[in-house]
Amino acid sequence: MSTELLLELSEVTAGYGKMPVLHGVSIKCHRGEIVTLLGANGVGKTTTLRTILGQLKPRDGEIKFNGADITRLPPHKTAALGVAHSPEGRNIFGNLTVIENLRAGAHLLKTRKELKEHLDRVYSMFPRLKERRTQIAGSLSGGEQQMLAMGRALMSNPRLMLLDEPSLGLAPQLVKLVADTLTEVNRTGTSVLLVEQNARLALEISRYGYVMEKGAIALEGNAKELGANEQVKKVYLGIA
Amino acid sequence: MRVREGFTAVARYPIGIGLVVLVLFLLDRSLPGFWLTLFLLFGINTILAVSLNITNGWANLFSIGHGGIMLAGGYAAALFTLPVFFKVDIIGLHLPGWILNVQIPFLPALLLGGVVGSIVGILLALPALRLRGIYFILVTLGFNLIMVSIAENLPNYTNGAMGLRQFPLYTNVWWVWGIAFLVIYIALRLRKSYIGRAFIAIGRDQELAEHMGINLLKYKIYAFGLSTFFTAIGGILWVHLILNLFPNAFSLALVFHVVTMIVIGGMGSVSGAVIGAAIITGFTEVLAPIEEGFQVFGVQVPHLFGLTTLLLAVVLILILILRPQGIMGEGEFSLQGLRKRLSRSKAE
Amino acid sequence: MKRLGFLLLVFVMAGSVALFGADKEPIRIGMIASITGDAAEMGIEFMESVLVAVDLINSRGGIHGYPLSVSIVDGQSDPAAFALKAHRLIDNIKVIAGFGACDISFATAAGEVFQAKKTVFTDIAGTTPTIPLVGDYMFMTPIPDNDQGRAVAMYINDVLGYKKTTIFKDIASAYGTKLTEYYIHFLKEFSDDPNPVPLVVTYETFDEDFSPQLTRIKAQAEKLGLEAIVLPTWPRDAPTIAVQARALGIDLAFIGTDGVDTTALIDVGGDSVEGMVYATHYDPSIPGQPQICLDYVEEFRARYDYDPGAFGTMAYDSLMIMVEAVKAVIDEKGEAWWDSAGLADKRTATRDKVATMTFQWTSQAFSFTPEGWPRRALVWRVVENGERVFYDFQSYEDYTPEGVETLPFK
Amino acid sequence: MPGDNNQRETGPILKIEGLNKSFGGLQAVLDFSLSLETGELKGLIGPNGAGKTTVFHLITGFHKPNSGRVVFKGINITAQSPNRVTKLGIARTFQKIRMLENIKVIDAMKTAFYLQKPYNVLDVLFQTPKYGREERQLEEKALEFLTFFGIAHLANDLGSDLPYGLQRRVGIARALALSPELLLLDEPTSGLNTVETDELVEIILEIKDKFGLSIILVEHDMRVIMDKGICDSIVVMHQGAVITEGTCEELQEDERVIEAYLGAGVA
Amino acid sequence: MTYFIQQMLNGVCWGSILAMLGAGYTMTFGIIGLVNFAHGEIFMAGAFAAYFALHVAGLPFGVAAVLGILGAIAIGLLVERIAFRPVRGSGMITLFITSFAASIGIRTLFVMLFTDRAKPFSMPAFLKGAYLIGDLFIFKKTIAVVIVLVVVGALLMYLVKKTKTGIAMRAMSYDSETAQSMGINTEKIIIITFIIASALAGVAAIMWGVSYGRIRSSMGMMPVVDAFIASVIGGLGNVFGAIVGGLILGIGETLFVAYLPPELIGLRTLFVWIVLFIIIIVKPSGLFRANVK
Repeated sequence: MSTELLLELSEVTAGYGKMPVLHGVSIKCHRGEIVTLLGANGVGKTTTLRTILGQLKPRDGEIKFNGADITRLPPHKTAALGVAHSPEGRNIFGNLTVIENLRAGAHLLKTRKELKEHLDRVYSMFPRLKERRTQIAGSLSGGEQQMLAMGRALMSNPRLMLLDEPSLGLAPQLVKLVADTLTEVNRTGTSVLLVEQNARLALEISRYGYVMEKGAIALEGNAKELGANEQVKKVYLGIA
Repeated sequence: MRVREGFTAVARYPIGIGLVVLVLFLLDRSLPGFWLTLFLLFGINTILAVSLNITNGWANLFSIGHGGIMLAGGYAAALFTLPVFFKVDIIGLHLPGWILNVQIPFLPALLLGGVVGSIVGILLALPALRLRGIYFILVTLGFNLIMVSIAENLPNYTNGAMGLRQFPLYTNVWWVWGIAFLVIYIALRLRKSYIGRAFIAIGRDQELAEHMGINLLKYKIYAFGLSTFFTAIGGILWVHLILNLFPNAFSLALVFHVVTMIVIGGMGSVSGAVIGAAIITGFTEVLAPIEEGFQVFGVQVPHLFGLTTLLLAVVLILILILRPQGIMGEGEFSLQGLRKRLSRSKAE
Repeated sequence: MKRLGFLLLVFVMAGSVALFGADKEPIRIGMIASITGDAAEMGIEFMESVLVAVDLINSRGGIHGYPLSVSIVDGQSDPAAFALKAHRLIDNIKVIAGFGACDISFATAAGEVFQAKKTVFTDIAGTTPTIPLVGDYMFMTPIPDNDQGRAVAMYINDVLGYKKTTIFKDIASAYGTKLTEYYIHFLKEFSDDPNPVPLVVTYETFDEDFSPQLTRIKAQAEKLGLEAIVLPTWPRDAPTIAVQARALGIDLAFIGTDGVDTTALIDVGGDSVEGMVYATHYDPSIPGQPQICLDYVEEFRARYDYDPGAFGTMAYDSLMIMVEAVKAVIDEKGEAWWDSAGLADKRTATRDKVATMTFQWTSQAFSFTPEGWPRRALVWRVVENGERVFYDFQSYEDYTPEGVETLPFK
Repeated sequence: MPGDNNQRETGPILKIEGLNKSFGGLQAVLDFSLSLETGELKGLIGPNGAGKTTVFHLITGFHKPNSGRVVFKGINITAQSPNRVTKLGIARTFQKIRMLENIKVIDAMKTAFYLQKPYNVLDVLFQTPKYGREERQLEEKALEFLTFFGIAHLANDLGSDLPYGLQRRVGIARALALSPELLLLDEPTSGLNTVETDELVEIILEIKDKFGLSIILVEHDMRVIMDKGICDSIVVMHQGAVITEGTCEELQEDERVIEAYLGAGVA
Repeated sequence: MTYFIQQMLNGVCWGSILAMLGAGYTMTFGIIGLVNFAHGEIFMAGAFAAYFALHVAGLPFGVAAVLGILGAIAIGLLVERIAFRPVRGSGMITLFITSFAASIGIRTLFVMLFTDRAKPFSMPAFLKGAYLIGDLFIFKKTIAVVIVLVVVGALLMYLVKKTKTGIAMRAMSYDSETAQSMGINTEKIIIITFIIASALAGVAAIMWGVSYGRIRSSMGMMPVVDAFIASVIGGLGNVFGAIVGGLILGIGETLFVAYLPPELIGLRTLFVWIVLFIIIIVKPSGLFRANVK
């Protein structure tokens, strides 16, 4: 596995209006890795992702992607560098059909050939989407919407995929599908920064993990080690 | 400018009332016709702006249909204040005798018109209150156009496009500013009571207001009823100042002017509405000589009609860009506040 | 602000340098017209016309050597603005007399103020006969709707010989509504036919598409035996109606009233209005005109490159009424009186002259009835080869025959 | 007391039975039942998207349930409008803080005293002594609340200008101003740092005793729920349904709870 | 029957203009939630540009039409730059007021510069005349207007449904933030939307000129309200809906005039609003599903 640094957050501080959320978050993600960001609700995981994307301007700190400083880049430019996002709650375009959603995700692709290629790739990962390609996305089931959100993010053939709570509200067999797909995606060369509540799932498929608490990184380490760490449990359940 | 303090004083000290009355008396006696008329229009605009502020500024029910209310109130009162001979002999309206053959004094006509305005306003509001945002605006806009259209198409009752004239000149400083001060007073008083606070809460955060136990529908109707009552009265005062009433008099342009007043003054502020009314009323008149052409050093600058309107549009856009909260924001003018600010600046 | 400054600069440079040699106090007259807003179309022609006429008078030495100064103010198509500006003319600019407006709503808004201040006011283009009811200081220059309705009905029935006509009624305009009513009333009186206007179609000011109404006319034309379409409209509407009617293959004759007499008739109407006969107030070729009027028309053409229509000449007439009345006052009382007299006296004296004298400098000689209506002839013009040319003439006596009630209903 | 004249039942202050709510295809709340004794502080926890806030919405009538019953003090308040529910004595705070824009803290508090309506319109318009007295009293009472929450010195600041932690306090003070018997707190400590959280927890416990409140507390911060052990009992929700109820100690050992939070994994 | 078809044709002609205007409305609303009251002035500016090209510069009709569309685009972009961009994001009411102010400002400026007189807009020779089928007049200009509507409408639908830009627009109208994270440059999309909406207004202006033969400085004032209603009827944000809404209003208004007693024709304005009120009360989202949330 390569150890080339792909994404690096150093001491990032950010918040919404009066509300500070992140207090100096540092995260590293290497090329070809799946890195997990764990933590209970409301500790700032989603905010971290939004800050990386540029939807939220950090107050302090630096974000580097692939060697370039992206700290204050607007989201569409960050995306153009190869960062894709599958947001929490999926945020699929409910007024568009499945295929149009996927095409919106492929906005950055230049040629039709590329489009076709990636479309085929996504369809092969999620055959369900192919079946429903002309259906209005708003009418899909929760699981299908999650597939669509992931497929949409994958359409731009990103170097890094930010994945926010993919298993939220999904039935166990779908959770498994999501996990398998993630491994598959990672195998084909896309790095993943995974935000997940389902800590067990996340730590099973990732190499490295961070645990957040109240807007800061409380713990980090190899996934295997974290999985065995009782601290994680404390962060989640407030028990020792 | 003496709005709030003046009023708290008025409520408490007869001296305050006496002073205001004296000032009005002197103005009434000394102002030449043009300035008096301007002063009266300022007063009427104040009534309109302050009452529009109740819905548009406080309760966030952004209506641009208040022209239709003025029209309804105006016609309702007009049919009773017109001299009988005009109604019967000159234009020959087809009205029931109890309207046709009476001419009533101004006060009952004002009350009548106000009530009619209120009723029409609430009738408009009932279905419209379910709508939000642009749909509400659209329905009120349509209401304004429809009222004009109805007035034009019922010549037997409204004399259609030929309009009504021969009104007695009832409008004067006492009526206009009496009612203007009353509206300001009521608005300021309500703002400092649970009623006004409920209006504002609804305007800011409807959901939260509901969770404070406020009955949304009831208070929206209160806001609309109160606002339209005084708007209609403003319309009646207008009619009895200009001395004619034509369906297209209360068009969107007029409503736009009033909206401009509260936007410039600061949506939600009573003193802002008064300041806005003063600015907009004065604006075109102060700048009128510029657009009418003038001489500078012997060179005749020719007329440039439309300049004031153009400038008004530009100023409005600039204000929305540079100071979107308007001159007063949502605060009220107060002597204490002014004193505080002055002493603070002195201290610095 | 930069752009505004630039605009002003351009206008300053283009502006004429008006320097009066005379040391006499200028005679101030005020005009209120809607130069912006919904009714700007007519207001602008008023203004153009008055600017020409004022220059003409001043180049001829003013009124007995007193320069004439006409203050033009913009009523913004808003009755309240009219009232306010009327106050300004009277109180601040201190005019001797005023004229202006274009519809009854504006005319009476301004007129009430002038009446209250006992200053004479002449309405330029509001034709509703009740306008002079405002009071004894209020007069109107155009032929009122009752007279015009009668004259047009008479002319169509007697001279043009159309038995069945249809009419376009603009319900949003007092002019369109009232004229239509009078026309129908009088036509019934003159015609043998009990129903000479079997179809009245209505529209509203600002409508642009008249094809539904025209299609309706076309469908019924034959059945009803229609011969002509009468168009008592604002200037913008008649030519559009004509164009759309011709396009629909309607070959009925068009008959217009004084509202259609502007350059837009030809500009917009083109071939479609060819042969259209319409009533108006003026034509350069009517006999017995004063030289000053002919000069005015020539100057107007030279300056603006089109003929003054009904609106231009009515503004000119209104101004000339005032000029002549003031001149008559000075003639009668002498310059010394004029220089020393108070404003109120001058205003009253001017009003008295306006009410009683016969005007000679106006486009045709006329005087006012006690009600304040003009006794003036109606001119008929026709569109021929894309020009508005003289067609016929109906004198006041012609269209006010004995035994016909003048104002048949209210 | 306004409200339905349903026959009073004795027993718990709030009783929820078989509440169901779905949005589109999503079952947000599934057969939710709960019983709250007077003076009880009950925690409502669960991972993200478990439906906790929706339960609050259903209690206050902001959403109408598809089925089920909410009974408060023996009165059936199912699907009543929020203003009526509030009148009966249920107040809530919001997860996403809601400050009335551009309104001073003191005025926001006075707005929250809406329900008291101690004078009528005529008192307002004629500035009767009663109005002055009552309005002064409202102000005093508002200040009293603010003092209690330690923010009296900020009374004349705009609510939206306050630091986040203090806004939370205003939110709770505002809810208390409605003089409720039942207080629904929706993540009161979210966005607060450790010190602020501790302070707020103290305050919550204090007001509970002082005003004799019954409280349902939705909370994400497990430390608040578990470490402090402030809840009399805790209801755990997962995917819209109640999975268990018990005390901290019981729950900490409950594998279902751990699974709900930490996930089952895929192995 | 001939009468009915003839009136339908009249209605289609008027409706097409409303449809073009309404489609532009709906697009700007969909993208930035703006009800652009100045749309009527953009439309008017297009008509003036074409008029000057045609009558003052004497250019051929085709060139004039293109210049008209470009003129509309120019004013549209100007309005976007001075009146909307600085206040973007400050709420619907602010946007509404600035657009109203922009509308009044531009209209007044045009009245100052060119007066409010009606100006001729002559149609080119190839659009003059009509085909006669029995008593039925089928105007070449009506055919042209319908062809333009169908072609432009189809192009628009293609653009919105099939192209990358169109999908980006619709994605943005649904969720601007998420769209941005797909690499969609929302600033660019807003500009493109304004260009397209203004171009549609330009097309409507040419249609108008050809159909009614006159233009004025204040011509944008009234149709803009009707067009707005058309877009609401069709579901604000839905281009196809706006076109259908425009046709419904156009044909409805015409038939109202065609069949009602003459004395009631004046209530034509009412018809529009009655339709609107019914739609808003019965189906507030409009006849077609809106593209916006």
